[in-house]
Amino acid sequence: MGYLTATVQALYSTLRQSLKKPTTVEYPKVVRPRAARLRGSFALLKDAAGDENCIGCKKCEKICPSDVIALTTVKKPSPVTGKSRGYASDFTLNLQGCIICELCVQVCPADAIVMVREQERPAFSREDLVLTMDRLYRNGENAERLAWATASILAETQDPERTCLKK
Amino acid sequence: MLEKVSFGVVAFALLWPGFKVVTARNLVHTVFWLGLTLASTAVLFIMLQAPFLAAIQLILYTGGLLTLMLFGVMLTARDQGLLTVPNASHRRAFGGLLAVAAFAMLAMAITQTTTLPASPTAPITTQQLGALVFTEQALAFEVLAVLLLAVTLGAIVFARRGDAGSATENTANSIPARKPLPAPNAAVSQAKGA
Amino acid sequence: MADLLANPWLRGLLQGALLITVMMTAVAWISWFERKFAGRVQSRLGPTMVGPSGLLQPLADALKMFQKQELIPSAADSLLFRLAPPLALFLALGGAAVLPITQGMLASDLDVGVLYVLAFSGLLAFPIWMAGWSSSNKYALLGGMRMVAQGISYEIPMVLAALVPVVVTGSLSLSDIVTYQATHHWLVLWPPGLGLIAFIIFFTMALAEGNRIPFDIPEAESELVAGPATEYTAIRFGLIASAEYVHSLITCAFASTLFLGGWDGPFLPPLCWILIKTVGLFVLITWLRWSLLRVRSDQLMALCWKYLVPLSLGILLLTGAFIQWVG
Amino acid sequence: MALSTEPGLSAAIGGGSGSVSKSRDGQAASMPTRAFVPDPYLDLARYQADADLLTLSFGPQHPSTHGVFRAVLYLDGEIVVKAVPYVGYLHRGVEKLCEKLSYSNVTPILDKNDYVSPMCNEQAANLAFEKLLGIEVPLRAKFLRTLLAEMQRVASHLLWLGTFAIDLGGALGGGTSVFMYCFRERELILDLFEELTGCRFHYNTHCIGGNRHDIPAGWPKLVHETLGTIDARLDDYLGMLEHPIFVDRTRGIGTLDAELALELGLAGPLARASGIDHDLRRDAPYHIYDQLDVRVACESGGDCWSRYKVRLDEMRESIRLARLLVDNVPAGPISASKPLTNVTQFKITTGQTYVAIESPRGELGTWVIAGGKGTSPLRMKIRPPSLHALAAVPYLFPRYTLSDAVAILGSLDPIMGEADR
Repeated sequence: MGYLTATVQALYSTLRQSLKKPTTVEYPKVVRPRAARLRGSFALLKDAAGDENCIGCKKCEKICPSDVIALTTVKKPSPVTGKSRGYASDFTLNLQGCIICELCVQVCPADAIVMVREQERPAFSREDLVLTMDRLYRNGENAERLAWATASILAETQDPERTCLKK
Repeated sequence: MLEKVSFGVVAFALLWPGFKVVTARNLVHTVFWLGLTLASTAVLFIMLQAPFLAAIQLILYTGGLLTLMLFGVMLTARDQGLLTVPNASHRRAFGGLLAVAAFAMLAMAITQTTTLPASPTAPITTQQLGALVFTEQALAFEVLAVLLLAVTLGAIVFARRGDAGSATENTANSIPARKPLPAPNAAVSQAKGA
Repeated sequence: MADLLANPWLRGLLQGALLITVMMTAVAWISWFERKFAGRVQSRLGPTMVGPSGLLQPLADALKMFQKQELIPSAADSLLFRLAPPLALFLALGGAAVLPITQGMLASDLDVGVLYVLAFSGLLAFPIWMAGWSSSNKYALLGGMRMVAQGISYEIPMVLAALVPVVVTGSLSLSDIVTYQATHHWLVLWPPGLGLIAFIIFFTMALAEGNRIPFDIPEAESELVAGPATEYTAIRFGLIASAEYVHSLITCAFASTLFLGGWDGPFLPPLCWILIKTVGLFVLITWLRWSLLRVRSDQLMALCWKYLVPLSLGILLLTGAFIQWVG
Repeated sequence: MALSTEPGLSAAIGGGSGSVSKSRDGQAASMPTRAFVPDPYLDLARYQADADLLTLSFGPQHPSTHGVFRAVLYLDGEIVVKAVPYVGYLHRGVEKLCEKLSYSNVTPILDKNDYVSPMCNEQAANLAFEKLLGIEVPLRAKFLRTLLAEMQRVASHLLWLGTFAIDLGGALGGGTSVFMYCFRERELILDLFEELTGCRFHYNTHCIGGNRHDIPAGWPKLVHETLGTIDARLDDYLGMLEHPIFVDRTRGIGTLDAELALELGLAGPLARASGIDHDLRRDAPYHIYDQLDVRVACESGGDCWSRYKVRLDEMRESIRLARLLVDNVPAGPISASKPLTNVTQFKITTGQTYVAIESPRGELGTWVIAGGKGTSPLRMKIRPPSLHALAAVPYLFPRYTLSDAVAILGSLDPIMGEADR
């Protein structure tokens, strides 16, 4: 008897759940709003004058826990200011091994590498998941897509001297 | 015409599996072929306008008996029931002799009863059968029931002897032959004491 | 043409083909319904991509099943492995032949319709066991053994419960039983109380027979991967899966014929009523499936042998007494 | 054994085991001493091994082994006679990898250990590093860490509840319904984590000295609402789950008593379900647990039902704690150390430490030996609660059926990522 009443109760319970709005969405058609801080993929930024931010310091390459960043540095005059400084002549980020830990963003002294909120789509070949320098700069062109964090914002958040924060 | 063809088909479906039952080397295959034979018999009953018998044939023989045979095979045979049938030549000869004798007996019986009609003129209804079972044949029916009960009890006794203990009940007292599995801590504390 | 139809063999063949087509089509959309229903229960959307609200999903599934490569394990028993799925579907479909859909609309009005359906559905354990044994896979073998063990447990209370309508109406013919219900009472209500208990027992055991949760012990995905169907691929897997649906559907139709008055009902035409009852019972089965957990094998057997067999014997006895003294 | 070094543990054992001293001195002498019995069920002499027993390789590719766990089961019919667990199918060499990575890089790698509660992995490692470096984490970060740990506990237990229901109810049945509901709720928590850290799963939000991400505007309110929703929704479908079938399948199944639990080094919900009233949050507080009144859930049955009950109570308690915490996060900095600018920013040349926290699965310990060049650990050992839980498999499976074995394994809640590391 207990089984019968409990079964009826279970049926009632599932019925109530089934009357609720479904929580899933049809993903490719409907995309849920992305969090401001969402780490999806990567981008390299240029400054307002169109000069590349990256100074080729290789800090991101060194900190990367899974060794997916490779860059070569070249010293050349800036096309905008004309001053000679470091540049990345080649920058690749292999998303196949990336663990999206945001450490490269954190250590960048020039706020050059940041993350975008959209993930790279799955690809048919391995090469398609390697972000080349071109793709990274293209990712950075649309400011809407960029995630919240840059190195300076993260540094400001973590500043131990920072006291006046509201609750 | 069509009736004869269909009878031929059913007869073949009865005889060929029957042949395979004898020749199959694998017990499970034997059971399978036997199932086909019994099912074909049921079809024959339907053709004889005895649907009740056909249904009973399906339920009891094809359903029940086969299940029991499966149990037998699975419980006795090692290596997943792949027990092969012994196939020595003298056994073959003996079996063949037996088969010929049985066939001769059957053939004699069939040839001597010439008056048997192909099918009863008025089909026997289920009610008639029921009445028959519970009046004229009541004694045979009851004796059979007692026999089956005895068989069931015997099966239980045999099965219990081999019981290794079950999840829901402690069989420690009922099986003297095998000692029960120790509770986790009994084993540990035994070792501790030793 | 009329001559040909007069021949009972050819007519049977035609009727069989028609019945199979109807059943398989019904099963396709029933499976769509079940997936959609499960989606709603689980706060999901269910199939949406193929056709409007996923209505063509069964077609896509069937197409996929047909074109997949079929793998037969090298250690499998080739003959039984290949034969089991079609045999399962055959036995599942077989029961449909005697189900009265409306007055006079049934493939074959056997005198012993009840026994016939019970025989066919009882035999279903056999091909499932064949599938499990022949796969040469231990999970499949365990599943097959569970199926057989479960089979002999649920069969007896189920048959005894199905005998209650037989005792009341005094006939083994399904159309007679429905006619009785149309003229007297629905047998779920008559004999009062006993009919309801018999119906509940029958329905519970039908769940066990159809491998439906809470009794889907033979295929228990979380324990035995997929039970007897573990090694099956492509269309043979599809056959096993559709056999289960066919069987569930037929059991629902059978239960509504035995207990719920079959085609009988006010206002609507008889065809509508049998459909409403069958689909209603199937919805209940589906609903139960997505609401309950699975019981253990020995718990099912304890339920069958310790409680339901005595209970169903008792109600059968009481029904006999009721018929004898009350009417 | 790591547990035996914890003071007060032996005294925490509930009644029923009279041989255990009740003193609170925590000395090793008061611990029950027993010879370790590697395999108490190796009693195959009663069987003709090849004829009577069915050897079943349960896993690593099996739907309910929670990943890639493998156990060889010796079945007599359906009853397990002997179970031999094998782990290591998910071994990634994390501990060795940590020796190659600098201290700041270890955190994101450890996220993948217990992939159901990554926050706790991060906390365990960073607490150890901070202890070695002598860094005192600011109060706001402590609150934040505690809050995240409690939310993670809710999320982790929700996933456990869902998978346990699947184990009992099948992938095509009512179990999946509960699973989906639990995942729906868990997603809400992951959404909150996403708002905070930018990731749903592998957060890398803790760093040496504090946290990397501060609470965004409006987040506390969301936490409040979400946890309230989860609390309410749990009632909705627990009525459905706690069907007599569920009770029958769990009560009295897989009984693990306190003595054996201690012997195997179990902690956390498993030990508490067996009557060991021990919780690091209360007994060896870290973060700000010393300021919190943690009500420790404890049952005495030791069976699957008790484990279910303990985890459920814990979930409710964690919801309560998290809602309490989120209202009281103080203002201030969230990190005590300078933001990371360099791989080799943190250097520890000498010393070693063991730090344990109460992860959703039990005592998650990190043992670090510093040395070498000082930029990365010389040796790092992680004590995963799941590995110890799996040690109970040979003791718990026998005598029960295959169906029960699945339920028992589910109730142990092993995460192979951390068991194999």
